[in-house]
Amino acid sequence: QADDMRIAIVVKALGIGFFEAAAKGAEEAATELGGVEIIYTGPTDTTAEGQIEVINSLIAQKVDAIAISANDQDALVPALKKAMSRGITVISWDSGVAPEGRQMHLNPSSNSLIGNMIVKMAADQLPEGGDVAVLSASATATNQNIWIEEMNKVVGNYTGINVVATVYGDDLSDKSYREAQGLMASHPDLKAIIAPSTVAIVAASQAVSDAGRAGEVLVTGLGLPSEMAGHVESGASKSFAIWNPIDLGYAATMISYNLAKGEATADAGGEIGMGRLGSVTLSDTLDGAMSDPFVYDASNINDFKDIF
Amino acid sequence: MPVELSPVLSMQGIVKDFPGVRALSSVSLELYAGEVTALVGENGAGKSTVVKVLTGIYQPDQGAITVTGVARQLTTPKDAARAGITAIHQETVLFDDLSVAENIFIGHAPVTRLGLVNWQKMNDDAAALLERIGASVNPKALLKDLGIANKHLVAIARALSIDARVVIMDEPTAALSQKEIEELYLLVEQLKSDGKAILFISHKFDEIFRIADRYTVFRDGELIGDGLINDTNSADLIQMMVGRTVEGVFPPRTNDLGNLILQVNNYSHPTEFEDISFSLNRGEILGFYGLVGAGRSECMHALFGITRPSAGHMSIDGELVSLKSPADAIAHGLVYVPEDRGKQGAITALSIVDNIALPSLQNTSHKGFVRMAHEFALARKFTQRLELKAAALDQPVGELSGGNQQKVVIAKWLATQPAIIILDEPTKGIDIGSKAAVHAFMRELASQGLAVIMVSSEIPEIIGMSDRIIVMREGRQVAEVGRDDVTPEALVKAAAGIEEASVA
Amino acid sequence: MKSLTLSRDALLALALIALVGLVYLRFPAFASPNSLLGVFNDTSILIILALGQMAVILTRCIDLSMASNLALVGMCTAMLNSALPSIPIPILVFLAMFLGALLGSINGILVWKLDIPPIVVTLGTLTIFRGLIFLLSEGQWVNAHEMSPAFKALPRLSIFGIPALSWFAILCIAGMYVLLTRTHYGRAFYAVGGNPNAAVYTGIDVGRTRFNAFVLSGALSGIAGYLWVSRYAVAYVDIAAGFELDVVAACVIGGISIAGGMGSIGGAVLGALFLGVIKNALPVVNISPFWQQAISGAAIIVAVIFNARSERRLGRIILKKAEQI
Amino acid sequence: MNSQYPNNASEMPDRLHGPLARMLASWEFLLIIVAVLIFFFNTQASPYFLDAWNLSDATFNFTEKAMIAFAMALVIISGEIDLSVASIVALVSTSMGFAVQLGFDTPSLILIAIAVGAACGAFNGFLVATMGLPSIVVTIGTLSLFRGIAYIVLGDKAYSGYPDSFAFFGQGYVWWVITFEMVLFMIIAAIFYVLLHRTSFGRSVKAIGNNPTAALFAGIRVPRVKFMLFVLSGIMSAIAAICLTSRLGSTRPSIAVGWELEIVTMVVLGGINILGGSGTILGVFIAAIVMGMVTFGLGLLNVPGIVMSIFTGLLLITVIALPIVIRRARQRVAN
Ligand SMILES: Nc1ncnc2c1ncn2[C@@H]1O[C@H](COP(=O)(O)OP(=O)(O)OP(=O)(O)O)[C@@H](O)[C@H]1O
Ligand SMILES: Nc1ncnc2c1ncn2[C@@H]1O[C@H](COP(=O)(O)OP(=O)(O)OP(=O)(O)O)[C@@H](O)[C@H]1O
Ligand SMILES: [Mg+2]
Ligand SMILES: [Mg+2]
Repeated sequence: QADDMRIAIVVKALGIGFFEAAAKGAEEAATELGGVEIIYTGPTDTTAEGQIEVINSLIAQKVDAIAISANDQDALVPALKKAMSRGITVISWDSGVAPEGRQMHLNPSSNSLIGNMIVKMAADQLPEGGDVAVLSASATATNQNIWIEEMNKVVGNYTGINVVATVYGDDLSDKSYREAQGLMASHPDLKAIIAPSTVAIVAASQAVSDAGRAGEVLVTGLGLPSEMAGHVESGASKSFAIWNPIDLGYAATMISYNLAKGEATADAGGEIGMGRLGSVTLSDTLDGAMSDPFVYDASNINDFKDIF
Repeated sequence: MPVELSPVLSMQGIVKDFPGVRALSSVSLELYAGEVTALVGENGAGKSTVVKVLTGIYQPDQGAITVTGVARQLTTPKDAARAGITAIHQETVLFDDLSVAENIFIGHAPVTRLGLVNWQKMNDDAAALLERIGASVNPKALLKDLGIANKHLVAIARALSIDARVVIMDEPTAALSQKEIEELYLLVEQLKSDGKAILFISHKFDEIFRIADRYTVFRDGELIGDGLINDTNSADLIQMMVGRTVEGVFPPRTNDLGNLILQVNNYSHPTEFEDISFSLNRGEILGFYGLVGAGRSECMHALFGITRPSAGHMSIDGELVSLKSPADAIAHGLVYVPEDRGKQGAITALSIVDNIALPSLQNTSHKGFVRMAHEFALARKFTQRLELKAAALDQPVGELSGGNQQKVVIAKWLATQPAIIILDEPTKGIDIGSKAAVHAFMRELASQGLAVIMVSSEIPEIIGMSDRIIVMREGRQVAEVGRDDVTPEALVKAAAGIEEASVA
Repeated sequence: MKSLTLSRDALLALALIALVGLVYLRFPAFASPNSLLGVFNDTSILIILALGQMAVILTRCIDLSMASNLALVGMCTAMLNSALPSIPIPILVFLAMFLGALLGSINGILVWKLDIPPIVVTLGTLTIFRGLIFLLSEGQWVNAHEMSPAFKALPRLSIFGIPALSWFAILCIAGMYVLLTRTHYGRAFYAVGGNPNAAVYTGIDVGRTRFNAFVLSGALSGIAGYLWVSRYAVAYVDIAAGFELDVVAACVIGGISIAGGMGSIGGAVLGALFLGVIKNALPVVNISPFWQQAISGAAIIVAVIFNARSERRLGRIILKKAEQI
Repeated sequence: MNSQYPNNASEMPDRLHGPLARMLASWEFLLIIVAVLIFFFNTQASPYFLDAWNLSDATFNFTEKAMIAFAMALVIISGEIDLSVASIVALVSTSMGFAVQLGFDTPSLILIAIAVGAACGAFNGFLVATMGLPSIVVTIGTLSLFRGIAYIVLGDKAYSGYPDSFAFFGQGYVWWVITFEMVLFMIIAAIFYVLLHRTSFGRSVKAIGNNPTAALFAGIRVPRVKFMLFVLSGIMSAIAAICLTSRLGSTRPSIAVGWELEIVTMVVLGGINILGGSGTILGVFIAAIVMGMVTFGLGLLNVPGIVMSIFTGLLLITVIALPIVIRRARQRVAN
């Protein structure tokens, strides 16, 4: 084998723009490090069983490290434990695995910052307050639920903002679209839809435009500039946030490399280097945050829409 | 009287092979305008195969077909229709969920100028056609709402809706009552006078001699002989068909009746039959006569536990029994040989041995596990008795001819060693040679103490075989007569409801 | 029997009205004409697919590959549009239909020429088509801003106050009605499904008729493919995944006999609308989305039981007495 | 006499062909050839394939599905189909998770699982066998219903915290690389082999699949047999659910989604006639291994699952089509 280290980047499902961008970052890290082969893989639908099959074949290939964005925080634990027992470095990133199934978890940002950001973006556009609703991905997505929880903690700080419903689009565009329609129908005074999922935010924007209510019902949340550019232009969405997925893939690769090489260990309070991004400090539950979420709006979206 | 002309249709040197069987080996057949040619032969002789070759359903492996002197390739049923050949097939080939008119015209329905189906004209044409054959059927009615006789008339109307030179009828009277058969004969006369060439397939010699002008005999896929009906007699025909002479008489009863085994009292069903009561002794053959549709089969189904009676009770060997399923009936030694061989009798994809062992699994298996050797022994024993013709015991039943399938079905029931056996139309579609064997066998079973109920629509058979006869009409028991004081006329009258009182 | 079909469709229509009425009690705005038009519009794609599935089921076959066909055609048209935005949309719609028909003809050929059971064929092509989308797109999405405005505008175009998406469905319904009731092609579907054996004897080519049905369902899936991606303005591998079962369910609820040969256009449309109303009503009446699946399941079972009851044949009536009842 | 029929019934042999000829003409023989080819291809394609531990891990790809496939095979042979199996897995897993929250121990969890699986199967069986409804439609309905109930119970939550002893079913090893699941799979295969091919129950199933009316007339209690088959299918789904839940250590309502079509594919690939009436357990056994090897081999090459599905789809169609094409070609040559 030409490369002396193989790092597997396992994603929730192949073909999602966000993860494709992360894969670019991983390749960037591999080039920088030299002698690293990236195996970018994942199931084609967002299921835990699919990821387990992928993990099993990675174990069989005796890769050096697995960095995974999990579809289910519990179900992957036995498979990942097995990987660790065969000497493979395992970390999770983006969407986490329960602590016993990984050495550390890399949050793209801190959950409380994200939770705050998604409601703040809505509140900034609604000085007088009003009804807002949450359109999430699948009801089982770990990270979505944590952000919504964090958001609900701080929503009281924004006067007049009133969360009237939380619905699930299952990361399917047709279902998300229909749920968004349902929200507008059942809450005539709805002022904003907060969609902390890249699929849901696109579908919600489309539903709002189709209903002829662009600008009236604001869509915000977490989305990719490439997918949202059109909707910012149409006015359905004024602003949305996301961390840089390229950086995230880059950081996950760097951390995996350092752990697998033995150049760092995952201990509470310890630091692990992330190349050009500095280093991450681990909490008691062995997770750390990469950086703040970044807000995109009409002023900067054109700079990013062709990148990811 | 027919004039010697060149044939309308002629087949020469036709060969048709099926896996393992040569169904037709170089047969020839000629049909003449205005004449009825009877095609006769034992079961599996290849009669239906000829029909299918002529209607484009099967392609012959060799041979030529000429229609009015022109050589024709009949590769699809459409080709056959275009060549002027139409057929009433042995099986009903109609659509239950479509209307009568559509059943008659499907495939060649009249269209409007836009090429869309013209329902109005189709219904009108259908009405005209039905009137011509004397059927009072609403062309808009759904086929499934018709009785069997009317369905048959629809099949005939369909055959006539194609303006054909050649009309083929494959056992058209097998499922018809005497009255409808008479009407069919009239229609055949009419077609003859219209100058059609008719091929008529039948196992019934009386009707062959009544309506046919010519005959052709097949045996084992080969042409044995043909000629004018006036130059032959039934003994010669049978000789040609079977290759030997056949006893035309029914085997006489030699045994004495045993004790009472089955007693049925006031069996009734909400819609199908009412108040059926009779008794049956060991060693007795009890005939059930009636026109088709009289409800005999339904009554037998109830005795066998397939449907539940709404009133009445039955006892076997003096013990009151309530049969909830055929499995119960078999456990009590009562079995039923159904009349619909294809649907109810044989499992055509399974082998002969599997079919025969099926109702006897209790006996051939051990604690739920099957024992193949026992099954083969059982199958061999009973197929030999019935002189089954097959390549091997593991041959699928579907590959056998109709008559041989019937033998497998009978064998399968005898293998359960029953005390009472109900045979529903046991010789329907069976050739004359096998028929005699079945009759002899029935008699032998009776003399061994088996109680037999035989449902039959054939008067000679019912009179020749039964010790006692029950006549049914419209779901009711209308007469019971002993063997010695029965006449064919009395049976027909009772069955048709003429002078009911004088017969009873 | 004509009256029986009618009454079954009528009963289904009544059930549908009752369902809407129920939602109305909790949320009156749902029953407003605009909202109902919205439901019809939202169900249009399901209706189009159900019509295609109906043709296939009539011939005693089943097409499980419709949703994959839709997704593959959807992805192709979306990619084509983003690569060559100058292709006029009507031509693109025609191409979508043609491509769908082509995919359908693969099913049809396998069923016709090789006699492979339809459920096996379409189970195979279900996965193959889906995989092809991945190979074709390399897993990438086609996003809203990559599609031309005209591409996205067509289904939303309002004609007489009704979106073009709904018009597509209405056109398909009308076309199928003429095809099934007034042409030899359509009547052959009924004949082949009702009694394939008899169809052979009447000179109908059973295999070719089934082939036709698959091509038809493919063409309708193709149209639905374009409509789907343009309506939701996104195309990716998993669109409409699992939708094939919804389509079969719509037909079943609409009383299309799975044994072939029986069913009406009205049934298929009402069956699709029934599912559409449930889907649209649940979020509106604030029933937890987690109940949706169980409710549609129960609806299917009730519909099956109901249809079986009305289809059940009375036995032959022999007794005169019984005939009079 | 031109036909090959013996003139005399007593000369008729038991069987037309000997055991060897029957084996060579059998579906299983074809499947074995396919299996060997795939095995060989895999050894060439990846250096990691021939490794005891890897092969052992690979069995998880198919053992649970195959357990259900055996029961599905019987259901399909009887002329019915059960599309609700994966949803039964989800509902069983959910009820086990529910029971864990109430503090039940491992043996009771197993009992609860089997009971729930059997109840689901009995519900299907009642609708199909007793009420006489078409199974394909009924089980599309229960497919939604059973998983829907799991969603109602669980919503967006998950159950975990299964007892340690519970982990053995999906993660335990009996000896060296031999997993508990693998052993269970073998035992179940053997039981189903005997059930279908050596018992009168199996014979009844075949008869029903070929012609339910004739089977009824032959004294087979058709509704009862069908009912039992659906219950059996429910129980096998429950057993698979136990293994899967134990392997995942947690329950979500989306567990095993889409398995029904994979299982039907496995069964059909195994030579079970989808129209009912014929097929063997050995065929399903080999087909399960073939599908497991295909997915594992492609997985080692990091081929995405969806591209693998192209292979399974093609495999399904070609393996079914091949004998038909060969038979046609042979006929053409013969003529
Ligand atoms: N599809 C088929 N496959 C194999 N063998 C067949 C097939 N159809 C007919 N045969 C065989 O061809 C021979 C002739 O059958 P055919 O049905 O023509 O007989 P038949 O004269 O009509 O008999 P019957 O009086 O019983 O109707 C029989 O041996 C039969 O087993
Ligand atoms: N209305 C009908 N539609 C379809 N098939 C029918 C109809 N009536 C009778 N048959 C069929 O015709 C055949 C012979 O008639 P059938 O057995 O009905 O008479 P029956 O009243 O049951 O009793 P039997 O004629 O034996 O007295 C059977 O195969 C039967 O299924
Ligand atoms: Mg015949
Ligand atoms: Mg009868």
